[in-house]
Amino acid sequence: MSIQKPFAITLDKNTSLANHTGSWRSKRPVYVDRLPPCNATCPAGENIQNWLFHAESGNYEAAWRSLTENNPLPAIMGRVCYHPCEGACNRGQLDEAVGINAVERFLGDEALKQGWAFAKPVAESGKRVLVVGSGPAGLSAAYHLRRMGHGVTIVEAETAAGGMMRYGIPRYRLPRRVLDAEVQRIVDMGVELRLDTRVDDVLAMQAAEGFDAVFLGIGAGIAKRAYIPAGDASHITDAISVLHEVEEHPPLLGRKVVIYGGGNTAIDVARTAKRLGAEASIIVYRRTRDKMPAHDFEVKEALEEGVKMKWLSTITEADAGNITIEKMALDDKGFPQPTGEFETLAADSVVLALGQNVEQTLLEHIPGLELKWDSVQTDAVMMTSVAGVFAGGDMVAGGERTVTVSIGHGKKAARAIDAWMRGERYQPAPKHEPATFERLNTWYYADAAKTVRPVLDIIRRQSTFDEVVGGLDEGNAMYEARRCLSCGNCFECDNCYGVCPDSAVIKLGAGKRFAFNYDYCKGCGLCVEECPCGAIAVELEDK
Amino acid sequence: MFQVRIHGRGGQGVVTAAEMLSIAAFIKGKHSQAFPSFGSERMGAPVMAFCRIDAKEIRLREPVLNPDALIIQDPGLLHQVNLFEGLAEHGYILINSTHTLAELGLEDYLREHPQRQVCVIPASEIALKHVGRPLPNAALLGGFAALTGLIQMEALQAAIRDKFSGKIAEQNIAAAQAAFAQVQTNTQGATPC
Amino acid sequence: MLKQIEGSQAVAEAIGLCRPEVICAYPITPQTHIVENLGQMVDKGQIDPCEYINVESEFAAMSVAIGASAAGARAYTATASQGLLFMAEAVYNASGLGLPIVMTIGNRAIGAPINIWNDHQDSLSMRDAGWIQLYAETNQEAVDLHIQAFRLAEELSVPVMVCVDGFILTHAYERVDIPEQAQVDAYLPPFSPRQMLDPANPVTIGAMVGPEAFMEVRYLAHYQQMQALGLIPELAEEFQQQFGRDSGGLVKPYRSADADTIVVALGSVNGTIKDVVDEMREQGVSIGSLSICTYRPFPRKAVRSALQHAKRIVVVEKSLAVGIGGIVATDVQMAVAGLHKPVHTVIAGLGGRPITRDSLRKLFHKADQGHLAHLQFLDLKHALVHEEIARMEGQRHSGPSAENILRGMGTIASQIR
Amino acid sequence: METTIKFYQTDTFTVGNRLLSEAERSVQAGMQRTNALNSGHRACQGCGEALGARFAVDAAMRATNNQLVACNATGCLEVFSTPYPESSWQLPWLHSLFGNAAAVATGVAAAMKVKGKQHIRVLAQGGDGGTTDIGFGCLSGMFERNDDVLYICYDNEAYMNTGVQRSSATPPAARTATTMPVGQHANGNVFGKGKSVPLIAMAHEIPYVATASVADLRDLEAKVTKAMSIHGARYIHIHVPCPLGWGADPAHTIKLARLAIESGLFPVFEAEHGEITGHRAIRAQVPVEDYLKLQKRFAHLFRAPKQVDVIAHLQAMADRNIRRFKLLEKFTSPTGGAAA
Repeated sequence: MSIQKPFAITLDKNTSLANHTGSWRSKRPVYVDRLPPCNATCPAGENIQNWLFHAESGNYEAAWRSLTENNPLPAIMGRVCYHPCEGACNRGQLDEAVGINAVERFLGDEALKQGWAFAKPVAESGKRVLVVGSGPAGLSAAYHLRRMGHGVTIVEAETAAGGMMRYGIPRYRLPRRVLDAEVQRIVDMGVELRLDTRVDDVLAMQAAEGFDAVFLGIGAGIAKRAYIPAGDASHITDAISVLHEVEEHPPLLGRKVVIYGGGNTAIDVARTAKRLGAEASIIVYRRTRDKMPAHDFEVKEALEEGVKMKWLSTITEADAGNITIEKMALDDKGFPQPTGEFETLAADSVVLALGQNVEQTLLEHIPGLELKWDSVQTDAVMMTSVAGVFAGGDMVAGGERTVTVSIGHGKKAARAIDAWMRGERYQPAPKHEPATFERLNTWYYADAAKTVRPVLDIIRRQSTFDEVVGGLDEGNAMYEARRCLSCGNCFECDNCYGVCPDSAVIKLGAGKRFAFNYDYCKGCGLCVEECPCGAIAVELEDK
Repeated sequence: MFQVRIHGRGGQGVVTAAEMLSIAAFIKGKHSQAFPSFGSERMGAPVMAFCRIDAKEIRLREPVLNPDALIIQDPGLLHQVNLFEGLAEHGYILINSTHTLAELGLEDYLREHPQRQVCVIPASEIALKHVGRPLPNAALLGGFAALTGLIQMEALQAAIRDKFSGKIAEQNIAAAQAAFAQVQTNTQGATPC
Repeated sequence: MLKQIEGSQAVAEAIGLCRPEVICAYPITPQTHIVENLGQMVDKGQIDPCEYINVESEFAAMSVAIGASAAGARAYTATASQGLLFMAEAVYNASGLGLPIVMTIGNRAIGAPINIWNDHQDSLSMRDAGWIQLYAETNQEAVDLHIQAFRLAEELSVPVMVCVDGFILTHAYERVDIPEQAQVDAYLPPFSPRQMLDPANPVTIGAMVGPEAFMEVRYLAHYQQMQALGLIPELAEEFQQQFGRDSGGLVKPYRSADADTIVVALGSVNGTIKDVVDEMREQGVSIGSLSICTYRPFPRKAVRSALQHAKRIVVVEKSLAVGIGGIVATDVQMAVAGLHKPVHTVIAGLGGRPITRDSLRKLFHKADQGHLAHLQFLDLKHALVHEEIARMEGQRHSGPSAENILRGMGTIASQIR
Repeated sequence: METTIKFYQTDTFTVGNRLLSEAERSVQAGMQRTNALNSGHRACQGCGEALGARFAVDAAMRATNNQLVACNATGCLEVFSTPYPESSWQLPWLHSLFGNAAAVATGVAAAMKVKGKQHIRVLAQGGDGGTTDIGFGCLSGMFERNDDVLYICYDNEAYMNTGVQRSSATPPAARTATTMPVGQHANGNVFGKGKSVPLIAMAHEIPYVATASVADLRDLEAKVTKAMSIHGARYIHIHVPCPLGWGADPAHTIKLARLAIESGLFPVFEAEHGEITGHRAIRAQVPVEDYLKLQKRFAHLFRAPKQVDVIAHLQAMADRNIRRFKLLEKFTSPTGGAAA
């Protein structure tokens, strides 16, 4: 049947496409990528959101590969990272932060379980870099340099690699098989690791072996001491020594141990002492619990295990079998002031956990190396005042001394070294504007509480060095990953595509996101308002 | 052209009577036209129906103003409506009643009218007897056939069967036949029936 | 087949022979018998396939027909009077969309005062609605016009109204020759719509058209309807060849070729007029008549040609354009424009007032003698209206005229005339 | 503990969700969706009706494998989609009049039946004026005959096409061009919401009645899909905010629809054969003020002195809906959607 369409009364389908309603627009939506708070705060510069994205769909290998673009030690980080990302997570304002750290550990463990290896570099650059120290900074630098095709040699004074991860973090937080496996995976990329090799004159070694650049990552392994009047019989030691000794033979601390300090190391020692059989493991700290530098969850775990706390106290004297402490009171400004009130406490040993300094020998052999106090001063891309010498980790001035920060230093330094060796200066990519909570339309996210990680029973926690916090199973990990809001970056929820009254959003296909059809977009802003993750911005039309 | 006007009340089959009359004429090859007095059809209200019969096509659409025959189905109308208006001189008058003309008060009025043209029959009673209900139309048409000779009984029977079916048709035919016989008997006696 | 049947039944049988696919039924006197009969025919399977839909109003009846027709079904409905006015919006819409719906109008007056009897005010109120309007003179013609109407509507994609006088025709038992199905099938092919709602070929029907094209759309509607002036005589001619009857066409002159006075009318009253014409011709009066069968499109040339030799024209119409007079007469006047002939408007038969031979005879004699007024109302009860006018002038705002008139007449339940 | 593996970060609240299986995805998320109402139409920026219409018709298109015809009442949707010489429709579409869409659809359905093409289904659609007011007679007739038509009312709560005049779907206190907040209309519309066509439809005991909103696409699609699986008369009443008529930011169209649901002012429920069979539970109840404040049509209530009584009246309406339709009770809707 042939249709004879009456003039004007009957129209052909789709003819309205000739009417370009885009001309109505006074402002236009544009797709943007914003920096999610997790990524922004990750000292290792992980693209957390991206690896969560892969984990959401159960593609754990892709997630792990995304994760290890920035951090080669996920199984370690999934255990020891203090996860500032979770503190910044926008979901925290909705219900609870996404358990990023738990998912990271799951991925790290999954990689070990599945035996996923790092890819070897596609091509060798012919350049060689000397890395001093096999702590997190050194390993990270070595890993990233190797990925770029450079030859890497790590020198380590100790008999095993890992630095503070091995000699500062107790096994119940980081099982050594995990550490060993993740170190080995880096070595397997073709990184040379020389153990039991102490280097004092690094420039000489560089010259002798013809390294193109040097990265220093020797950490801060010298314990800070404080003057405490003490009798000869008193047993005063430091946290670094205790934690180092534990790796080789159990140190003798006695039945009653007092730890002096309020940081994470103090907690580590107190909990270690408990596991070594101490009846009493008491932390003495000058200020209150909320002022403690130690993370609250660690304090909580320590308390659960029977560690005691003496807040607002300083040790004024140590003798055989006991110590004297003075009660403190906080002044108006929150500083502790002595009260003149004293107390005696039984103590077989006192462990000072007052912080660490950088060993100076190596530094003294580098002429012109600029220091700040005991630490090395670097520029924004981790180069010291000496050209071609880069540094990272705990030895570098400024910033927190954590494993995660060190890994970040190693990565940044590796990029800077790579550029430097090509005669360039590393320019980090400009960061996107932040994806703040206000930019989200959280209505779209399903209600979902955070997963609670399994915890070892208390008896075993008090008597063994078994790992305290368990991992997530696959279901939990996927669930947790799916709690991610994908702040600031399109996760292809199709909302913009769906809510456009003018069908002016083009769906480009899975993984390819969307595009605006500005021929028809009237600029109503519905897509912007209804984008759950704040990945659409509004720009004024230039008219 | 022969024109008939039927008076009655709604529900008495006045219109049907006119229609059956027209069908009976049609069956005999005549042109005929039957139509009602176009009222809103309410039970009990006075109604009229008309029928024209002719040998040629009937084009006329006016109501029957000058009937050649009147059929009065309900004598109760005699004193309410001017039933005889326009009746042709020597026109036929067929009244359904158990009473005589005198009893109906028409004796003086119809004194000048040819007596053979006037007939009163108890059509409702005949209908009650044969049909079981006092619907006098078929019986009156039987009487009309006998009185005027304008339609034949067999055509009337066919017309009744056209409008009714089965047992009801046969009962109405019986009533028509009874009335036909009664009128024929009476008119042969040359007395007002 | 010759039958002695009621007009409504005959029309219903004719519709049935046309194989309508969707019938919309809503009761209104005097068309009700038509849709009642059709309902029974559908129930008995005599029209099959067919959807018979009892709608909730005339507006819905035409709307359902619009939907059905746009979807490619042959659609039919019937109405009258208030019903036609209630569907008026849809009546215009059906023609605007070019949907070949056929509708029977059982012509009836329009209130207030409410009146169920015959005149032409209803269909004439829709004369500009874009429908073709055909007026039946007899029930035979009503039957034949419906068969032609479907063919006409579908060939032009224009809806057609067949106007049949309420009661006078719809309720009259008379002789009608009902054609055989095969004859009708040969004359009326299956509906092949000009356009259709079809998922295989989706189109948008019923667009909004602005000042830039509306004039053109309306012009084309006019042009399309004017095509009927050529097609209607052809279809009537073809009908005559196949059915042996002269039915339909544009106009039907009767003894008018040499007549000084020609009476023009629509519909069944032409029968009575012809009887009077015959009577007066026998008396030597030079009179004839012209029945307008196709009123829309108005066959101006045919009317002019039929009237050009007359000395005077008397339009007897069952309608009143309050404030000016005749409706049909106005069109007739246009047809004879420039011929300088008096066109007399006679308003007659409003609300079922019988148009009698007596009255027509007097009227036509008066016309023949040249004494007819330009506008007059046949059988108007002058004394009554004069009395009412006088009373109205005496005291204004005195209530509805209709009630006062009835009071003045004394309430008479059933009058012969 | 939640069921873990089945949890999706946005569940089904967003239009799409890459984590759902193909079968569970919304029509609107698909690259193959019909866009039955295509680009280039002349609806206002942020038009809820344009959005709701594409949602609904696309879903019906999928449910019928594109064997669908639409009949449209006069109104915004008709005017903005088909101004000569441009049509936005991709399906056979017929506009007749303002008040007859339901009857026209009946006619189309009858034609399909008589032509043996019953697989071609019929959709009628109109605004609240064309449905609750002028088209109400035809709608009721279609219901009563149980014709095989799905009628969809896009309710934007006034006559927007003609310039925002009150309809019988206009809520109390709303300012419209015929209920300006002056004189006897000092508080805007005096009456309002006294005529629930969904409940009236239910009184016809037709096979399926539902309300839906552009704020809950899944629910809307599920209802249209379900409606198309049923034969006979069906009615879906979709709440579609109008930025122009409501005096709202065009970007707030869905937000307003959502607040209407979450406040209880627009109850989302479904019914079969006159019995309520499901409702969409409120997720996070909000006071009606949250909804009213975003709209200039209610601005007069918030000018000093604040019309506390009127706002309380509107809150009471919402509360009544919440009680009547059990909106705070979780309910697993038979059609799924976001109710669970």
